[in-house]
Amino acid sequence: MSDLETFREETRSWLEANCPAEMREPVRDEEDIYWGGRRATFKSDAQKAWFEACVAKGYTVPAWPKEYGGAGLSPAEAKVLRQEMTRIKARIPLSSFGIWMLGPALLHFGTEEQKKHFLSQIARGEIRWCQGYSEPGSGSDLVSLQTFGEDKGDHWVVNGQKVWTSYADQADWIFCLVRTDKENKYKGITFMLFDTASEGCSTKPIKLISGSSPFCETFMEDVKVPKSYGEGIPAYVGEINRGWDVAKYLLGHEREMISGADGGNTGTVGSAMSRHASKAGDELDPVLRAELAMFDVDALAYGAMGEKFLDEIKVGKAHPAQPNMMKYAGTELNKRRHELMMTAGGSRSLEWDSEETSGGKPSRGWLRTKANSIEGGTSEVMLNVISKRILDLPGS
Amino acid sequence: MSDLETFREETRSWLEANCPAEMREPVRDEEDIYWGGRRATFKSDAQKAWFEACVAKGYTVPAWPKEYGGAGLSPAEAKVLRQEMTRIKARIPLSSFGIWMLGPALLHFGTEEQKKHFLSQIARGEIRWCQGYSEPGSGSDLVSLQTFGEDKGDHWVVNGQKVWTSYADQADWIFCLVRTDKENKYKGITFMLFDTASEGCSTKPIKLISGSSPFCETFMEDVKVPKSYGEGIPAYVGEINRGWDVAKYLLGHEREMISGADGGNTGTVGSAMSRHASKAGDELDPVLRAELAMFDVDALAYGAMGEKFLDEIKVGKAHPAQPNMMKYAGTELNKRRHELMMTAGGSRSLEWDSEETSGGKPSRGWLRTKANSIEGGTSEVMLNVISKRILDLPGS
Amino acid sequence: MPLYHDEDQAMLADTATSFMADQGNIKDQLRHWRDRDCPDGFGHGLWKQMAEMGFTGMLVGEDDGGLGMGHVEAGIVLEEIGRNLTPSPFLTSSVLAATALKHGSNDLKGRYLPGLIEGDSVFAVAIDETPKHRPSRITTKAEKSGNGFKLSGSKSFVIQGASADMLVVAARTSGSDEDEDGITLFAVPKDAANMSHDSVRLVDSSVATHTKFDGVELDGDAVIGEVDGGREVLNAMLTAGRIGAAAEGVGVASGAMDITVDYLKQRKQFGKLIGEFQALQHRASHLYSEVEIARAAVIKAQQLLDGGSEKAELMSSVAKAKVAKTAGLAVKEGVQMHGGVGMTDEYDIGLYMKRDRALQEFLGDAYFHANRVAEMSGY
Amino acid sequence: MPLYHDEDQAMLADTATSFMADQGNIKDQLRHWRDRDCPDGFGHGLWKQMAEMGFTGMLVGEDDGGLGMGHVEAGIVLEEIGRNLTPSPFLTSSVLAATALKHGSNDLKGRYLPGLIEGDSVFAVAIDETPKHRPSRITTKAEKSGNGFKLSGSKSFVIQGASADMLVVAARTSGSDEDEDGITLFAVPKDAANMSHDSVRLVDSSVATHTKFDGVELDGDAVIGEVDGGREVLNAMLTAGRIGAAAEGVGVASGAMDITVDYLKQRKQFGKLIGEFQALQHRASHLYSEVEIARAAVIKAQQLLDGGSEKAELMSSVAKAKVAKTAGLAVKEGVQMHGGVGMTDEYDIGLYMKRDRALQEFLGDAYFHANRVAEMSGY
Repeated sequence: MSDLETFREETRSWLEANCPAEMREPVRDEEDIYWGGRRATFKSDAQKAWFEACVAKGYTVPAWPKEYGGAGLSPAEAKVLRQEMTRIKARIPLSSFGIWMLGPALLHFGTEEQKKHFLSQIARGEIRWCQGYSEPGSGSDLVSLQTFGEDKGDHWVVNGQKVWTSYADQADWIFCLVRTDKENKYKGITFMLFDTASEGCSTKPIKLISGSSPFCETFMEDVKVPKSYGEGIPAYVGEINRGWDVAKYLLGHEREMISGADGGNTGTVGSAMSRHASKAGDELDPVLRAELAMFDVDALAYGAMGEKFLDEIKVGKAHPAQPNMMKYAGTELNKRRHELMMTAGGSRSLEWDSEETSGGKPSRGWLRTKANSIEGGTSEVMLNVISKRILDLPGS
Repeated sequence: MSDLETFREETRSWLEANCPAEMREPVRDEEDIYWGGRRATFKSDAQKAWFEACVAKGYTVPAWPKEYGGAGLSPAEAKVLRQEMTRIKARIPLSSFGIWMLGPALLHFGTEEQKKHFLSQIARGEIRWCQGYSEPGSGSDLVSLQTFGEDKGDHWVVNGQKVWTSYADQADWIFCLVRTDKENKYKGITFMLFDTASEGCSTKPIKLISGSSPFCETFMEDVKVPKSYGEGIPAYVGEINRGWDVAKYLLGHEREMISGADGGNTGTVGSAMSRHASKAGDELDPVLRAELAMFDVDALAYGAMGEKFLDEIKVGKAHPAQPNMMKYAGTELNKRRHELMMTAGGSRSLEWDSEETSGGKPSRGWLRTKANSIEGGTSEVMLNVISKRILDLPGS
Repeated sequence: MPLYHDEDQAMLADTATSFMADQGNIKDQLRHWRDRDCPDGFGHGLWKQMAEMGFTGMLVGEDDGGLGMGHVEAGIVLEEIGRNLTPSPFLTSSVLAATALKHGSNDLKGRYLPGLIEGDSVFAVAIDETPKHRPSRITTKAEKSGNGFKLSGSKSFVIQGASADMLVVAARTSGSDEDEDGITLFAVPKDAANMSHDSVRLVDSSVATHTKFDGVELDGDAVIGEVDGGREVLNAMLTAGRIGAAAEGVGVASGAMDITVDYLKQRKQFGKLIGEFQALQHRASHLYSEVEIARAAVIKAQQLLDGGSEKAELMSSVAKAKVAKTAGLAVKEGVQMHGGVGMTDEYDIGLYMKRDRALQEFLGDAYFHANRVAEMSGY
Repeated sequence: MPLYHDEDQAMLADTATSFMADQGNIKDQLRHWRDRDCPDGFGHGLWKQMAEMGFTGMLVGEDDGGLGMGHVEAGIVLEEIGRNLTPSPFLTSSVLAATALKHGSNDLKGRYLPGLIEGDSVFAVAIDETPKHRPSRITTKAEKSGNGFKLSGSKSFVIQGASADMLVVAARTSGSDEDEDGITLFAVPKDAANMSHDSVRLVDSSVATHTKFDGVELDGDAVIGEVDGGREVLNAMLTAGRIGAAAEGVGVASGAMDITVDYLKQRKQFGKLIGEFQALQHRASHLYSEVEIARAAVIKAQQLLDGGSEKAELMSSVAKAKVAKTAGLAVKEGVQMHGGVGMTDEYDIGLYMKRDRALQEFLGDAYFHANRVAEMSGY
């Protein structure tokens, strides 16, 4: 038996012993997801047990080195673990922007002490992080951000406002882009880390057209951010004034995640909607049926594209800007999908909070998709990038 | 009886007496159209008789003043004449860019002597004109034209090349935009008139993707153009170096003509294509049928728009830039119409020169429509104009 | 008749524009009632004001105390309702139910029209039985019972059903589900026994009902038009309602476009107003073109209907389909061009998207009507 | 299997790319034969060269003297054919007819395959009977006659029918017009008596025939596969052909896109390269995205077919439909972005538009295949 097969067997038994049955049920609502942090509570004993078993094993961040709270798994081992968890439908033990966003940035740019300090906290779910990138005035034009940190020697005094800070109202710390040099657009931003409980820092949830949301506005009024949290633990990632490099690195990371996720998003709609109509004692209108058929062609073709993209990514064959294309096409397709589902669902799908629609799932879901082509880079920005980096069209 | 009713009765009798039965048949090919000019021949005695009767009556240009060869009809009378000619399906006695393009320019900008001289020639079909606007390097950017007329005191020496000079190979004279001041982009162009038989002037037909075409390239190599053709008859319209004003005036005129024509272009396709399929022993594919239905909705809606636009134009209610919208929407719709007709016609409509397709009418017609959104201002230019003049969006 | 408003109509348009902007605007009506979770989904005060303006009874004949105006005029009010997203019973009461009541007995007219004209009554229409509009199939049954009828079945997507003083209900009195004949329209009063409403709030904050008729006893004089001959009345009502919904949709499309174009002139990105970006300019100009065409289709349909032309039905479907596609484009482009803030409840563009969605669905969507255009064109 | 070319396939792609660019380019093939009004519509010399490259028999099994390659490989050649608009019998002979002959007797194989492999023979397929592709309905009749059959009826859109040494003809041997069963495929030799061709030049300068069978006598051994069981062979041939046509279509789309993007980098208007205009940039980028997706659909369909998956048929329709829409977009955008010169015969973009049109139609257009996707998905 190969090492990997041994590992698979061990993993299976470990999961069998440590993943409670309740943690193999599909996630039903927000409470079923454990985000950690200072204010976190467990929904159930099972959730707690599963989380703690994973922390002990390093399985909240299996591919991170052991010294930072991970399990130090090789890529091949990590894949086996993912496969085995998927097989038994195990829930993710800890959801966290620390794991998805800050972690990769620290692993790439952080100092040794910084990694030990912050990554371990993240792995153990002690600190819940949120992201402070966008501002009301910036948007697609992220680098135009205005939040300013005035240099006061051993600390900055930060003033400004961030938007789209997901779960900021429940987070403990924020990783935040702050302008520290007004003269230098790209080389005047610092990627800071600070406690959202700091004096002068406040948050306000954003209500979306689809209803309540995890998004917040975060306000900083004379927030004092020390430059260091101890020996070898700077309060920023990378260098001062070079935070844009970190941000760009993370944006690429994020776009790939989004497009990769959409790669799996191949759902056709015609056949489900036809059954849906039958159930309601009706049948598909012929012109609507045609529209669904044309959509399904596009969805199935995009499904093949997702597969091809992931295959090519693995071996480095994909154009480096290809994630932009995937993000553009995938999100536009998903918006069309929900438009058609709303149409095929008829008046029932218009209901906003009825029991029959589980509280307006179709309509709220439909509205939510409209953000797909805005967040993580608008469709317009994606098209700009394709023009420039793939088609090599002249800049205007 | 009102004067107008009297006029209608007179017109009816006159048409009855003067318009031969043959001239009430639909136009079948190019030869059925009489363009006049030095090299013109009549296809039949009927064509000749009808043309000569109209010239005598001033009905080749009914709304022009009598002293320029017209009939001096009022707008109301001209409308009655049009109605009565349409009623008996009378052919147009004389087709001419002189009537449609140069005439309006001369009427607006010409000197008295110039009008008498050139307009009468046009009205009598003696001179066939062609238009020299576009150049290979210019296109949408007409004002960048390079054809240059060097001032030699009493004449210019013109060098350059024009494209899209319709029927230039059959025309006698050309009205031509020539740069006469290289320093001044807009105020450095002269609207010249000269004989295409002049030494150094030659033409070459352009073969289009749809087959042979009326379009030509026209080359000017040291063509000598005198500044005057006699007392009070300058060889240019308007002022020297102010030809751009004349061109703009005519472009507006042309765009209105094109959009107005498209206003009548409301043809739906579904029902004809369904009959077409039945005849071939087939029926419409359901998805194609749906596509035709969606098109027909757009076509019928555009038909209403055409009607509304013409009604509003008449009373000055239409936005002055509205012809651009009509041109954009009408030409794009017409391209879609022909795409669908090709699709619905199937392999038969692919035939390029078969008898059954009257020499490839469907496919050649389809290809020809692709120029609709290019000639007379591209769709892109139309959209630019709407942005600027109607939506008042900031210039980039 | 030229395809633009005559002088009287232009004056009415001015009046309606300022009235709706002042009284029916988003802040004071839609957001106001929505944020209070109003069970009617609209304000009775505004309805009363609309009566004072003469709007509520504009389609009612002069003999019956109304203004005897036409669908061009009703459309003028509806376009402003659309532009301001004004929640109101105008479309269902003053257009659909009023059209049905034209075919009613004098007794019925006398019972219901004064309340409408005064803005004291609200009417609803109960047509749909499946989530998709399919009026060719009516299965709700009205069986003879004594001097009257007994109504059984259920209807859905009854806008303002629970707030209505009277519901126009299409029921089958003979024949089978898909039969053209055998339909009868009834005016069912609010307090009819054995009628129950299940109210649901819709995405656009309007309130509709699933309404059950569990042996509702109706007098013979509740019949609108002829027994078994209701298809004609139903069709007349639907054609008027679709043209009305299309007019409202043009208002929604225009309103969404206008605030979006305004936003393009204010928002800066990459050191430029985003309205300077040619890609957005072209999309906005295309949208403008579509909105103009949709508006033309609507006024054409209105004039044909007012002129009693048999082409009105075809054009009603053209207008409804064209407007649905156009308003759909307007709100999608609107949210996208607003970017992140377009997703927030704070900005109005999302409200346009929600209203458009409900309006698209009401009385048949673009696909339904495109199919009807094909059928009426013989293919 | 990963959805990209393996090493051997990548090598083949390099070979095919340079061979077609050198030998099959527009100037030397399409324009050359077109301007000479060539009655075949393609060059036999190139066909012979393609044989020398091993292309003509690539799908023929090794036992039968071919290379025993798959549809991914055939698609590689076809994409280059598409990119260069190369007129050639490859799709009909080496893909469609070769697939049919896989089901033929050894005798048939022996008679026809060597000529194909050597590039000496050309085959055509005769399927369509109406101007639209409708293979579910076959009315051309083959009646038993002695040891063989007598063929009566007519076919159209037979590409290179008059140039072909053999025609694969789908005919009805039993049942009625729409029956699934009762179809038989025949290999009809060039010189069969009572077969007549009416050749027509098509928009893309290819030549097709309306072919009449006026009691064509065929031996029993002209049958490909089983008598009355030809539907399966026909379907196999159609699936292979559609995937092949889709691969060629991706080449057409890519070729049109590439020359258009190049033009955007050269042409100046208003003092700028037109490729600097954001509206054109976004349209070009959208087109790029569609072409990439179409190519993915095609390679997926090829791999499924080569792997013997039952999903290949669904994916063949997805690929054909997606490519038709995409290539259609590519040529339309191509001509428009070229502006006036795009309308002239001097530039190549119009030739792409013409080829795309014929290819879209061949073996079913986007609507036909979208409908099939719906049917196969059970709605």
